[in-house]
Amino acid sequence: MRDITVLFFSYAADRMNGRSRRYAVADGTTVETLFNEKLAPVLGDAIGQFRFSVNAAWADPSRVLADGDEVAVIPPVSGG
Amino acid sequence: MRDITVLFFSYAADRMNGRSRRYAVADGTTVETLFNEKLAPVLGDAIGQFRFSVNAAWADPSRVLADGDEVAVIPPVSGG
Amino acid sequence: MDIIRVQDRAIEMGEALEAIQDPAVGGQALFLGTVRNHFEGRPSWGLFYEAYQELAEAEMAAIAAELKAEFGVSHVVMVHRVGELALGESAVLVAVSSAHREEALKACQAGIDRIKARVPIWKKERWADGATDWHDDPDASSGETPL
Amino acid sequence: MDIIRVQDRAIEMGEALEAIQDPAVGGQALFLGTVRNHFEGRPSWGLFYEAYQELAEAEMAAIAAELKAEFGVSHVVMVHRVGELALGESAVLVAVSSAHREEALKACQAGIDRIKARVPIWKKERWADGATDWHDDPDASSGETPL
Repeated sequence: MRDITVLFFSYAADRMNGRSRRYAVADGTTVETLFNEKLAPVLGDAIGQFRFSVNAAWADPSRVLADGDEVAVIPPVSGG
Repeated sequence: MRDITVLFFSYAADRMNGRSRRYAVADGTTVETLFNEKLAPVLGDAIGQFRFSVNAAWADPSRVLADGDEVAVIPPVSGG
Repeated sequence: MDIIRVQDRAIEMGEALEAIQDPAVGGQALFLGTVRNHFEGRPSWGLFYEAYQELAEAEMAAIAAELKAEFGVSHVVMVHRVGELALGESAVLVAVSSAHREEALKACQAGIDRIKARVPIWKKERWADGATDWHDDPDASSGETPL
Repeated sequence: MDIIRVQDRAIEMGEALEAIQDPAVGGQALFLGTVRNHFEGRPSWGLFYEAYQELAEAEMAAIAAELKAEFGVSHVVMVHRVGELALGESAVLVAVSSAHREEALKACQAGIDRIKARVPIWKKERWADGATDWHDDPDASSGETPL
């Protein structure tokens, strides 16, 4: 098992009712699997609505997670 | 006769050896005539090199001068 | 000198002007994004900004490197503010300097465009009627105006 | 508020920022032209600027009116300095504010382009080798570099 921290921002944080959560996932779990299994049911949005980072660097949904990784769920940005 | 003041700037002032000159011109004299008769011989440049203003508003070379007019000879600008 | 920073204190123009100063530079272009009292016709009282600071600063640094490579600008400042902002306060500053003016202006425009498109920062509008909405939320509660 | 001025004292950014401030404004674009230490590869020690002040201010006011009509910007500041300027000093400032950033940036670019093309102001380069040349002079004394 891998211990993963997930960060949420903007309306995703509102829907998750928090800015971070910890999850234990099976070896070989990808960002996409994590999203679909753990997050999508609460967020209610398709994975295509978001971008992702792992350890503060942009990451593809196919990225395999390592123990201790920090994943961020990035809604469409609206800075400026 | 009309009494006309002519202002010079930039390299035109250098060539005229002064920033303004007064000229007495015949009734009906235009900016172009003034330029060709009085200024071109000293400036050494064709009238097409310059723009003109009369009383601080842009003026065509065909403008007929009135007594007391202030004409400016405007070389290509280089501000900024 | 470059400055790339997400901060919760007010943006200072003087710091940016000093950073991009350079004897070889002839043009300095700056863009300041400020909080305005309306959005698409609806009155607003202000904005709340939140950032994923670490990734936001990394992405702004990547954009700054792009501006230097693409436009040949000498110095780049990008500062984005987070937290509660009142009307008229500055949310973002992009400042670049270059030997020539065209490059400085183009780089400044590209800089703010790319910050808005790519940097993980989000804003929540505090509508004058009391409602609030994240600008990016597909289910924004108040549907009178498109977000 | 607009400011349109040819002046012999240093340009102040703070005055411009205050002038273009407006609660309805979301974007402020500024361009600052500064004296640099080279021109087309030739080392320089500074610039001397001269203006036909009355006509220059009238022409800048005409350009400001164009920017409002064409780009819908709210406020326009155009300040040009004259006299002896040292390296790094600012010769010209264009600052505009608008509800949206695109218009502010486009208007700022058009503003400085039109000032350079139309406003009766001239600059004389003080080359590092001691020579001086008006930038517009077709017979500039030193022909090593095209002016």
